[in-house]
Amino acid sequence: MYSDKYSSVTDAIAKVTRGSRVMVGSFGMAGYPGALIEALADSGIGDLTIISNDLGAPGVGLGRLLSNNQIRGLIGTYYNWNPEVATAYNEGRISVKLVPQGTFAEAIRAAGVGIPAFFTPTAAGTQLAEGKETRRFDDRPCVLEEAIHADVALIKAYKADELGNLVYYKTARNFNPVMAMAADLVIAEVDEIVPSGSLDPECVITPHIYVDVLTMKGN
Amino acid sequence: MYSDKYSSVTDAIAKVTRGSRVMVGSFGMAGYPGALIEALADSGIGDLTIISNDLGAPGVGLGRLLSNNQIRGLIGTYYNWNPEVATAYNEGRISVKLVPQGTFAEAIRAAGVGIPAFFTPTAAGTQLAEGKETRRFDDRPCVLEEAIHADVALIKAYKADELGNLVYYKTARNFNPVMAMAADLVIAEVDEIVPSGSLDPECVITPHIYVDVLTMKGN
Amino acid sequence: MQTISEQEAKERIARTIARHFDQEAEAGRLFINLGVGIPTMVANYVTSPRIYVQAENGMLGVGCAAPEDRQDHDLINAGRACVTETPGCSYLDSAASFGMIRGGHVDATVIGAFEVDQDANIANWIIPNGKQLGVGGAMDLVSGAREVVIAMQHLSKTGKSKLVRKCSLPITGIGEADMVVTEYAVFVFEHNQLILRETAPEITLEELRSITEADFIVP
Amino acid sequence: MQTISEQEAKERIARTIARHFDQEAEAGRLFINLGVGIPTMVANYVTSPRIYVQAENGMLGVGCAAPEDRQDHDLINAGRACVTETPGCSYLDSAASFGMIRGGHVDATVIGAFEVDQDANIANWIIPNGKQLGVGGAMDLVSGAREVVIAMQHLSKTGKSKLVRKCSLPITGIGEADMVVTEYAVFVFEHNQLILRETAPEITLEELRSITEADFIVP
Repeated sequence: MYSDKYSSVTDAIAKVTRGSRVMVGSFGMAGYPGALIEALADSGIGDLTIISNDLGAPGVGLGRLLSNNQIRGLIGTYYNWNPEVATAYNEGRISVKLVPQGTFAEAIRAAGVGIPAFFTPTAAGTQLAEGKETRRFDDRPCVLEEAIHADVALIKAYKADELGNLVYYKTARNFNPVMAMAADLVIAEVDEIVPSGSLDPECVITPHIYVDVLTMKGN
Repeated sequence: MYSDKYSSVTDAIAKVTRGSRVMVGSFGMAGYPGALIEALADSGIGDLTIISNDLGAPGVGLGRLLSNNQIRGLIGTYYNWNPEVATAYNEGRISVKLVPQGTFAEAIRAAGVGIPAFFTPTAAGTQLAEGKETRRFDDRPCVLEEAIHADVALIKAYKADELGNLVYYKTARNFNPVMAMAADLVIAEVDEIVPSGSLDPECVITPHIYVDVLTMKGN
Repeated sequence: MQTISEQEAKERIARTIARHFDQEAEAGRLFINLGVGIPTMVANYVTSPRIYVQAENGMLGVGCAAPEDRQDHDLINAGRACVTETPGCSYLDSAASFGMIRGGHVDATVIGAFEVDQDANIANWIIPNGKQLGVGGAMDLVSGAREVVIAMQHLSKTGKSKLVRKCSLPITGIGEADMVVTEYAVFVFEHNQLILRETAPEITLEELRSITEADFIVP
Repeated sequence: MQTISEQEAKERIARTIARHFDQEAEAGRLFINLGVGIPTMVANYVTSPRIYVQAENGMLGVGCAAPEDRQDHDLINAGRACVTETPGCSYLDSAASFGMIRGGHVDATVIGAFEVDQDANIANWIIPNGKQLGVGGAMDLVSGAREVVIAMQHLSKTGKSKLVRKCSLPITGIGEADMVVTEYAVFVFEHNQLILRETAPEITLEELRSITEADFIVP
């Protein structure tokens, strides 16, 4: 199926430049834009800030970017699945900003919907709130968190229509829809492209306004 | 189709008490829980604060509540379709808090997702930001807006399954899904109740966790 | 100075804006939001297939007005007019819809105005005469859309310039106007200056200055 | 004091919590979120059909673990285990899923902990030894869920009480614990006090005090 947004994986990744802030959808290996990540690792583009829930496993998927020394900084929630992250951080090779997972998701959505900052009760009084403004609402301490925006988002969806409307598959949805709203350039890896009008308008999760490039594995 | 959440319209409205803050879904007459509103007007329950985009038309729908003197206060965005609102306000019979429509939607969602307050560029420097904290983000003035919560939400959905999962119909969706998250008691008027498992899990808009009571017109 | 009928004036304004959008859409897809009145008429004149209409009440891909025999009162635009679907359209709740606007994803909004001043301030939400009580999505749209196009007749019903030195009515947004299209001229705001871009054939520059209170630059 | 095998201890903790939830679910539906480890085992022992499991990676209505021949790696829980669907389940993006949690809609979360202190502070996200770098959803869950149930063995691997006077590890949340279930006892926090609710048959109150650092009240 033809789409004017369609691009090869290689051409799509060529739009990522050295020093970019790159969001990547996934939770572990679910909803993971595998072909795009492989191409990004193959490209050797460096000095990246990767914004993702986790960093896969050592040398696998997003983990490859770390093994390749392509990463300058990480913003995310959970790196225990990839112990190389703690090692690189301890050795001063990368910066790491840990964010509670719900705050991370909400801050990415906030960037997408034009909310520069919000208060949340999550993390109040903990180490992760240090240096952040705290204010009471309904007598509950809340932390001011700022939106998280990226230059590029690499996301994984199940189907796209020709226009670029997206639907997802089960728990592969995770961070992908919010990341689709929060980056200047959004590249979606999909399994299939279907004709416009064949996705139910009630069930479109990411409207095509958010999607810049469509790509598919093996193309 | 049986649901343990099912209730008659009359029994459902009996849960609304004098002085309640009541959210009502709709944009004009689209996505409007008509049977619930008629029953609320018939009940004569008073001293209500109605949180809704607009107030329908004079003596029609939500407008009936005003004609009936059931309203103490309004929180909403657009009352030009019902000039009786301005009259009642000018005569000091009701209080009215105007909120920009996008801020209104976001503040209701915020209540639903546990965000007590957020900054938004909308309305900065205008009359509707008077008395509110303003702070610059990326050199843009933004207004601090607080979440809008209600005691009861009266919403309109298209179909429910037996559990109370909801889907909507076209632009009748509007404020209904966010209101479903933002009230202590959520009463949904639906056109049809279908078996559990017959709604596509990818397309459920309001998961049943948010819905307390299901009702249908004419029952 | 030749006079133009009100109908002719409105159509000319709508055509001018449509032509502007057609040109912009040559570079790629264009997402626009159209207010009530003249702005809605713009949809009748755009010819590019790459222009998509967003309605803030919760729809992307709004089609033409619904024929009388195929009206669905749950398929409306923000002016409560019955509309139609286009292939690839989708529905949104109000928070998602205004998130799309506030997040800067909508390329342009066309709105009417009571006054626009030479500092790009817009007054279009209220005339403080006690008869109106509504803001709707006006503030969200002017602060959220990337380009704000004002569609208004040059003079008020009482013959006063609507392009003023300083707004006397409550403003909708500070410095948000990007383009002003009247039946006599097209102006743009650039580097905090109001610049004349086009003049209608039946008016001289001198005549335009005489009916325009605001100072403007002729390049 | 009779010792209990680790496996027996874990099963007992899970059974005790499952019994607690079955009782709570007699009053109506109960929505629970289960952490990794002992908390996940709770699902094996609950019997009420009114208990629904939420997974913060984006699913409501999580079913049992997927049999080995029917695993879908895009259908996982937050511990990355392959799970199944239940009728009426639904999928959520991460912002919506954590909104459900932060908004107080999830009735209970069951989590493990390194330490819980007598002021209901929980430490369960990091041991500052440089080997871990992750918070995941822990902070969101303890601050968002209405009831926070701690499932942990009474003593650490080195034989120290995990119920302490004051947490020595970085805390996950301030005063968020509501119930602590170990293989030897059940405690609840009420009015800022730690209260003993149940004791296992093989332990005397004196023995319990001797292995518990925190002060607790015996009603």
